[in-house]
Amino acid sequence: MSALALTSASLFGLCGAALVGIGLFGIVTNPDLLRRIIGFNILGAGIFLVFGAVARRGAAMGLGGDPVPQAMVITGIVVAFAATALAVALLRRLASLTGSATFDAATPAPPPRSDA
Amino acid sequence: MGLTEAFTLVCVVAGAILFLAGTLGLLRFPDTLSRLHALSKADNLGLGLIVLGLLPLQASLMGGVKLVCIWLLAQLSAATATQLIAGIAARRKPGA
Amino acid sequence: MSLVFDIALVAGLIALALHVVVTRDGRGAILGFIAFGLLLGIGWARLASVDVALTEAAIGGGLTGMLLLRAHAHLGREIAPEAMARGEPRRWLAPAIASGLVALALGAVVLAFPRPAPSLAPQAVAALETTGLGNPVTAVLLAYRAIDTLLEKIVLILALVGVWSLSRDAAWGGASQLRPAVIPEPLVFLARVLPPFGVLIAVYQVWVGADLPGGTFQAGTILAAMALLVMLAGLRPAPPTQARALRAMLAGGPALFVLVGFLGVAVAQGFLSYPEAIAKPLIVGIEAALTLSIAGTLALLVAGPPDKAPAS
Amino acid sequence: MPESLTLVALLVLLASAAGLAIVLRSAVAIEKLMAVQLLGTGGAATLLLLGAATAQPALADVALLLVLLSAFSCAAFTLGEGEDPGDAAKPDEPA
Repeated sequence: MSALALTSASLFGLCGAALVGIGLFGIVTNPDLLRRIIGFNILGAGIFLVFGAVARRGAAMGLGGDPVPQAMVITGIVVAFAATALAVALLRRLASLTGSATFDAATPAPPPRSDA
Repeated sequence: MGLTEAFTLVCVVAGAILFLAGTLGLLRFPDTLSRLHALSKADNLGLGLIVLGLLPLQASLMGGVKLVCIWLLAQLSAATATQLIAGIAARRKPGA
Repeated sequence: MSLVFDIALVAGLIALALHVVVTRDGRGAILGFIAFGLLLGIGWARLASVDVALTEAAIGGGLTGMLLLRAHAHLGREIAPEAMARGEPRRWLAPAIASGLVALALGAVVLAFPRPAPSLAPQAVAALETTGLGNPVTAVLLAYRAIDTLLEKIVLILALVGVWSLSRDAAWGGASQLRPAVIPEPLVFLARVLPPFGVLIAVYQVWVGADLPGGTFQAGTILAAMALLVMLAGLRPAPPTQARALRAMLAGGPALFVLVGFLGVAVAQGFLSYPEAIAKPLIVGIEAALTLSIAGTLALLVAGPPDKAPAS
Repeated sequence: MPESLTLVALLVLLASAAGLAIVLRSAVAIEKLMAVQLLGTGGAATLLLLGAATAQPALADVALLLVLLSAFSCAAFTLGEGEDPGDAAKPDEPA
């Protein structure tokens, strides 16, 4: 494991941290729920990248990275996609019921989904 | 530097320049359709030259075949995608 | 040089993410997000995680983009334009500061990772021989941590049930309407020509996934994309969700997985442990069934809740 | 040799990303789609170059996927088009 690879892993880890911040900002500030779902995906991508940095740092035995975090990220990407699809379906239903793609200003807006 | 390496470098650099040209075309051409023209040039030739340049580096025959397949697939999808975009542009125009 | 490349890539990713979050144009944000997924795929390749790069390129750059574009088109039809465009976010300073703090804290954590990094790679490689596989990531997914993968399949099915249950009562069990009103000619051509390549690539992915980067998720995603393309071009209608064959295919992968898992209790050391002699054929068999069920689930997740009443 | 291949990969990536940066600010949605298309091809070229530079032939598979799916996004984009050219397409009309 060379110093260069370590630096590059940290670089992507920092990028992941920044993406988490950006995604969070998008979720909090956008009134449009579809845009919030996109923000949620950016946040997820950031978390996965931090995990990717962990995997890259664990390179050993001739592998480019630790396979366990990599496998977990693959699982995570697929589950995040399923969550996105469910959120989109909820949003479409909300839109056909209320004719609006936002939560009304009168009701305090909870996040579309806080876990998953 | 051997002859094959020189060949690889020349091809690959030429491919990169074509990509740059495609971007310039996107920047400089006035309307959507001519920009599309610039873009498809970059797609086809740039990727083709890079594939050509990388062919001598392939360890196995399969690797080379895969590279050529990527290029062929890119040709196909770029051509169709360009048609699709042009169709949208053409339909958009009278409405706009 | 490679560090310069990484810096450029990271800068591109962050700039694109910022653009996606702040732009006013909804469709532009989705296109930006697709581009973001493509770039992120390159980033994963730089992190030497080719398996993840394949998954991210297929899901982030392909399926999620289509899901969002479909949702955007649907919302555009449902919602009056005046309700759609509602000024810019009112308060952004406090959220920006808070998000920045979260990012900084996470960044500090990244920099504070322990210096000789902990790694399970030696154990993974040491146990690789007992599975007969050559790709450690596939081995983790389908052998050492098979329970995670199994649960994930179940989560996918649950998400699909959730999506279906959001249909109108009358449309329950019916099919989704994927075909646009006007189908451009090149789209039909694409839908005729591309799927054979896609199926070939998917089979190849499952095949090499045992020893090289690739595997069920990637192959399933490609198959799902191809199926969607065919339905989009109107060559084949979306299947009614009450069809027995469809449901059997969706449940088949996880069911086989569970079955093999319980077989492990009987003939090997416990739930989801494979007898060593036939570990590889078993894993490849599970992979094949899982690929089909993942492909079906992902495609139907994108297709969304059924909106046509069932025929019978 | 790996160094120069990485340099060329950087150039290709920068060229495609620059195209994206220019076009994302334009008002026409199909031009953004074109830039995504360019990024798909440029990304594939970048990955091929990187794969050759770092001796990871598997990166060619990622490139294959990018090429396959960039056509797919293009097809997905046609969904919002052509239905009723007034609603969803509003912000995209060139003024």
